[in-house]
Amino acid sequence: MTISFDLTKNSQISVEHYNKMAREVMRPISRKYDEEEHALPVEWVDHWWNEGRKGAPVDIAEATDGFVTICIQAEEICWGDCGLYLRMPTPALGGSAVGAAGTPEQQQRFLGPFREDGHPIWGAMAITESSAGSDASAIETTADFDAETEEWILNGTKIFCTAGAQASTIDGGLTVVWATVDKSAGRGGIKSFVVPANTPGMELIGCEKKMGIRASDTATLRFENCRIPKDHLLGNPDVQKKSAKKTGDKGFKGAMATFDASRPIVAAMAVGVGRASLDFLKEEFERQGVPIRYDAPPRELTAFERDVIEMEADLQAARLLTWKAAWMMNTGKPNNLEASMAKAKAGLAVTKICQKAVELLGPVGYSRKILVEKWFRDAKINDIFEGTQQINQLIVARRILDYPSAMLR
Amino acid sequence: MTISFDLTKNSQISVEHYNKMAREVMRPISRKYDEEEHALPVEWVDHWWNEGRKGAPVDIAEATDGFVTICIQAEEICWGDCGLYLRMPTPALGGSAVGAAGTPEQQQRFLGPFREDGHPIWGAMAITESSAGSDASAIETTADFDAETEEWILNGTKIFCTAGAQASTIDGGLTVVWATVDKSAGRGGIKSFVVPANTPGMELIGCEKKMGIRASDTATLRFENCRIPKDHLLGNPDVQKKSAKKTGDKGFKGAMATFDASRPIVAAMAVGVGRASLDFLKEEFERQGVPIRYDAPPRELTAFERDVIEMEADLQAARLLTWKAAWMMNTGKPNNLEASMAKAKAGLAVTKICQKAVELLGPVGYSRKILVEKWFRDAKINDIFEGTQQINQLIVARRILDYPSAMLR
Amino acid sequence: MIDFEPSEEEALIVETVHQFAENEIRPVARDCEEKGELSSAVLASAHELGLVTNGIPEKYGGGGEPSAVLGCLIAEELAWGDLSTALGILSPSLLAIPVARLGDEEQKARILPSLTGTQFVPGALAAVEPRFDSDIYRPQTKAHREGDVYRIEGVKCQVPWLDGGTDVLVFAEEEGTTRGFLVPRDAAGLEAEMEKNLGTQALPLAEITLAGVEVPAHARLGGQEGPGLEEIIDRGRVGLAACAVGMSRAGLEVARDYAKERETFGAPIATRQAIAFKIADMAIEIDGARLLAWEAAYALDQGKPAGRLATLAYSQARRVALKVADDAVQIFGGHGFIRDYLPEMYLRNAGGFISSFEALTLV
Amino acid sequence: MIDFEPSEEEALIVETVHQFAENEIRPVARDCEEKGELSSAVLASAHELGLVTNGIPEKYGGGGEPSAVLGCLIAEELAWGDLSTALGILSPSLLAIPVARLGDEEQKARILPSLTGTQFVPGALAAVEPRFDSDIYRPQTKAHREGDVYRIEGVKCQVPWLDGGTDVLVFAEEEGTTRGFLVPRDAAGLEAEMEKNLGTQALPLAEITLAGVEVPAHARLGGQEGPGLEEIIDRGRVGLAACAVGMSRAGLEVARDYAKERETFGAPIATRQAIAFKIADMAIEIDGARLLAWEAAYALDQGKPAGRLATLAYSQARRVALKVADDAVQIFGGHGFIRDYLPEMYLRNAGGFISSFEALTLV
Repeated sequence: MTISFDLTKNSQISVEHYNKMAREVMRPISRKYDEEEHALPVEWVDHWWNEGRKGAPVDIAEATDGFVTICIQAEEICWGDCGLYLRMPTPALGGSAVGAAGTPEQQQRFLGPFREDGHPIWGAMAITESSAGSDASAIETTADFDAETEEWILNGTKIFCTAGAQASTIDGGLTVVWATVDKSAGRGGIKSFVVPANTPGMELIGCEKKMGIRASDTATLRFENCRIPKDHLLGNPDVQKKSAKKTGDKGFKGAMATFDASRPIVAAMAVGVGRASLDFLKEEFERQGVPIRYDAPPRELTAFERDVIEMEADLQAARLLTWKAAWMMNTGKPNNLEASMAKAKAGLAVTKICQKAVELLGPVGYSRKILVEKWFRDAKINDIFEGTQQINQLIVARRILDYPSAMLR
Repeated sequence: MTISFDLTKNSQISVEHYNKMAREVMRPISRKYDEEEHALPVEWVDHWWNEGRKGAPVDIAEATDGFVTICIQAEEICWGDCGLYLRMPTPALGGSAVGAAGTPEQQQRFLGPFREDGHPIWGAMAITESSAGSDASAIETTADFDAETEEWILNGTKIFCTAGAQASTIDGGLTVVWATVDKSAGRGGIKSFVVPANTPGMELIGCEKKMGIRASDTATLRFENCRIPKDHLLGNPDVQKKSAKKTGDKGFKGAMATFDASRPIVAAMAVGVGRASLDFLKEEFERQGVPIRYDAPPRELTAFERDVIEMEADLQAARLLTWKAAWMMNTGKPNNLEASMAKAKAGLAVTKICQKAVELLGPVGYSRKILVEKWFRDAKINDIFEGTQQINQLIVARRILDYPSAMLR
Repeated sequence: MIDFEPSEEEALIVETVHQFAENEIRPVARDCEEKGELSSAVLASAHELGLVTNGIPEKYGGGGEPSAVLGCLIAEELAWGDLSTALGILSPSLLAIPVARLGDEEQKARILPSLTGTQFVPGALAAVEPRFDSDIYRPQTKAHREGDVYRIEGVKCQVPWLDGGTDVLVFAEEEGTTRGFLVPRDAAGLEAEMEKNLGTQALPLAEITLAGVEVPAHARLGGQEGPGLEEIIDRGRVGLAACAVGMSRAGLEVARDYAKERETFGAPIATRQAIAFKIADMAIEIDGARLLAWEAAYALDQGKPAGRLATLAYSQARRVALKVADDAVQIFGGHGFIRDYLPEMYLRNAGGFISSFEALTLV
Repeated sequence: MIDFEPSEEEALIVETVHQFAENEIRPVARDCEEKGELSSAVLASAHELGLVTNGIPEKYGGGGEPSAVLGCLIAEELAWGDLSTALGILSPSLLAIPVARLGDEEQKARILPSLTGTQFVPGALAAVEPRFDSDIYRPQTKAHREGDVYRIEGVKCQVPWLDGGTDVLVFAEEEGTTRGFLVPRDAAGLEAEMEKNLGTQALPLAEITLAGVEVPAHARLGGQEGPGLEEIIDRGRVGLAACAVGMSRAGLEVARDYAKERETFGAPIATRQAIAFKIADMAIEIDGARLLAWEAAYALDQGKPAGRLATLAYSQARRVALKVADDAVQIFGGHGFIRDYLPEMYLRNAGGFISSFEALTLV
């Protein structure tokens, strides 16, 4: 092993593959599904289901960059359209949760259908509650075990479920719901459950009207005596109410660990949006005869040029932090710190880059004629979801200071 | 009354008077007393004592801008040299404390000498302790009352006493010491005491070696069974240990209120330092044929120009906030919020302005051949003393949120 | 003498406008934004308050000598209610102030009384151009004298385009100098296309194309000897700074209230320093920007050169508008991204302040 | 394949240099700064570690092919110990790298072996000029060919001026192109005046005036066909970025330790979000800047165009250096202003990063 910034051949193939898809399939419909909020982007859904999910034409005998390649894929697709990315028929975060907490049998059972033929299906994760926000341990949705029927009974309301509309209503889809089996056990009582689409008792209340990523369905789901089989609890099937306290918050911590895997991807999404803005900006300047001089004399350096150089540096720093957090997963190193660093940096840097792009383009940037204003709106979610800027700073600070969470809130 | 940004004739006279003094008396010795750390700047001390303290040749029959004029004076003198300003033979913060908490008799007794002939004398305030920092309520210096001799006995060590070396060792000077008469009473036990120069038991331990304002003596003073007469306790002379709890923290709050008067002045000092940098920068650019275009076409605006425009805007915002906080004192309005706003803004803005000036001047800015690097060093103290940036943000936040200090720390 | 207190008369007006903003504007603000149109009832109601006549001499039915300081106070309160609505309500000033200050007698007599009738009549100013380097001082729109007429060629954007028949004041370059031309909306060769933008979606803005539009020679603002338009541009910058301050104040207030209400880990998020310090910064920066706007307005009122101060105020206010709106969204967390709450609208509107709003209202 | 892990050999070197920085450099850092001179014992000791030979081919007694990535790793650790000392220790590279990469045979044979002897021998590069618009790419110092000699006129500043007899590599413009010239320190017409600066006071820097200095034609780096110096400038920018990262890391660490120790209101200040978040930001920005420096260094090692990446790394690192140092001072509060603690030194040194350090070390 030695320091290297060369992508493998396979990663380069992925870049080209997904960038082409972004340019040819996504960009042409980007504005349309921003305007038609919540409408199902059928062109894109079908394309992904029929073609996209096959993956890039990589040579499986050759080396890959592992999780870094997944970040590259997310960056390229979100360079195309971040909202559409979130509307792809995939297991999404629900899949991450099943992958992280489910048994091999559960993984096969729940995720298998996403690899099969048939109509497109979606996965989602339901964590947030209106009174809990980033404080996942304050979850109030309950899961009670009915020993007679051997079923879990879910009650509660979840908000901000990305892809929740499709996942809850299209047969074959699934939603992973976080609920407590014992409130008195605190974090230890929190478990995750797989709820198949159209399970009675799960109701799609509606989707949020959002500033950006309007192609994405951000759903509110209500669970009212929603019954699911015992073996839909992810992980050890014998967990019941009584044992919650004994198991401690291992389950919760395990669930939180899925964020260590998802945050680099979310960071890569942010980088994709930021790069979209920056690429457009530089191309527009070039078209207008204002190329960026990386070595302009100090007294001649324009404010535009310096802004672009700083934007590029910030974007690249965010990208490299993201790749580093992903690369650590390849090597099996714990990346909790690095994942939060990447997410915090990317969320903030990309929000600022997209805001700056609007500023530098003047009235053109403000107009809906081009997509820069859309990226301004889309970018901001990256500084909010999967842990706000503040939450990620907290995690980083705790790690650097070696403080438990009780010491720093 | 109506909104007006016109200085009175008298303020204009003050501006010219103190600016001339700054240019002709202070600037020529500015570098010298930066290099000769702690040396007494005799030229300046004598000038102030013999000429400066007479004040500007204003027409006392005409209107003034009240406290705003005092801010203007501080700005002009600190435009000259902020370190020398702090070394002036005046009652300084000790005077503010006597003015705010002392009885009329005490004010006459302690401050009178500063208006008389004789050799130059200094006043100082001693609050900070090494373990207390910005947390004034954690003061550990004690004041015990000896009923037999009717004396207060001070014990403790104070750091960061501006002008403390002169104030404690030149006969006629005074140091106002904050000490607790009853630790169990918390803030309620904290009182302020006037200790004349050379009082036995008060020892000058030394002066700090500092990044900037090196002409200023930042002293450490030790009090070891330092006895002062009963009537050197500022305010009600009957306060004794037993009554501390009863009086609550009124005395402490009163003492803290002196900051409402001093913070605008400290903010004005900051503005003076910042303006020194900005003036130099603009004059240098002008000399080099690079004038600032306030309406340059966006694609031609240089990074220099935009920086200077933003620096000017920040400086002027800081100045106006400062004047507003001072003006409120003229009209008797409580200005606790505004004083902290001005201090927070000025401390931060001016630090950044002076840093930016070094940056924009390149190697010239880094060199000790000119004073810009000195202002970089001097400026930073403004973001620290009289309440750090963080303390002032806390005060502002508590006011805006209407939270008591216990809610927000 | 330095004084930061509005006169009693001004304070009374501020109070009235604030009540109006609170009771009539704010309640419909979100709805207008979603529908993409202003409330005509609110416009009419605002007209009754007589907010525009500030800029129009009594002779023409106005309120006498204009005061840019008062203009700032009014704009701040209106924008506190809603930015789009404020810009709509104040649009008559886009015509009234230039004509009253720089117009010749014929222009004043023709235009000013039409703005002070019983009905709300909007104004329109075409200053910005749809280019990334749009430069209000140096338009690419050209006016060329041909005998008794001017022929105008160019494209303008972000032109307020409320229902009404008043002329549009178009900034165009005539032999190296920027001039204003009063162009009828139905002039041959003038085409308007309604814009869709990042924010201020309730405010009707148009991109107008002037393809060989002909206007008579006396359509030039101020006639043959009309002065330049620098002062008008300064008034636009100060006006926008005041609006930015007003919107930012609203952002601070909603963020403050939310932060005090919203609890995590058993305490309101306002008790966390990261949130509380953001709120403190917002308050400090808003007040600083407000004072800069006032100072520039005061210079205008005193007839002193205000260009530098207007630039400082505008430069500061646009940065503050973005920072405050962004912080408000961040304080709202996930809800900051949702259109049921106000911060996301403030953030989108802030995109206008940083990019292009320079001549959308005048004080 | 993307990989962020130094090789085992590199890791070993990093560990060795870190121990050296911790045990020998850091303990004398403050003292050197106050005295205004480097420790010659530390320089000699560093020389024994063989840190410079990285840039010198084996043929001339060096360590073989230079690696800019390894140069970054070493520079970071040294600057973590102390910036002035790091720049002193690495000064031979200012001569070694340009001569090894661009020099002709005669120049290599004359200069390189002198740097790899048993004694520490410093190098000197004169790239920056004492003007506010100093532009390393476009020096105002001019070299003019007159028969067999070049006549050089100009003023340079921030030239490392440690005791030693090596030539100074002077950047000067020759017919529109920036070239390097090897100028003996005792050349007639060359005068050096020691500088006093805001920071890095232990590092001897000189302002040198070249008044009609004559050097033989073969003193031009690379002889008649010598290439341009862009790559050298890139190596300077990356080297400084690595130093900025090292110093910033030190700043983070002292601030972190202080924040955990210092209590107010009954709790360590590190438990306050305002402080904790500053520390988090420092960590994030430092790691980001480090990776940018590595990436640019990697491009140099691969022989790819590195100009843009070097600019990005340098642009980011200088901002980070200032922000981290300023935050460290702020976290220390009053003690941050006192010369008994390290942050004030870091802040003054940061003034060099933001203003002028561009060619004080090469990787």
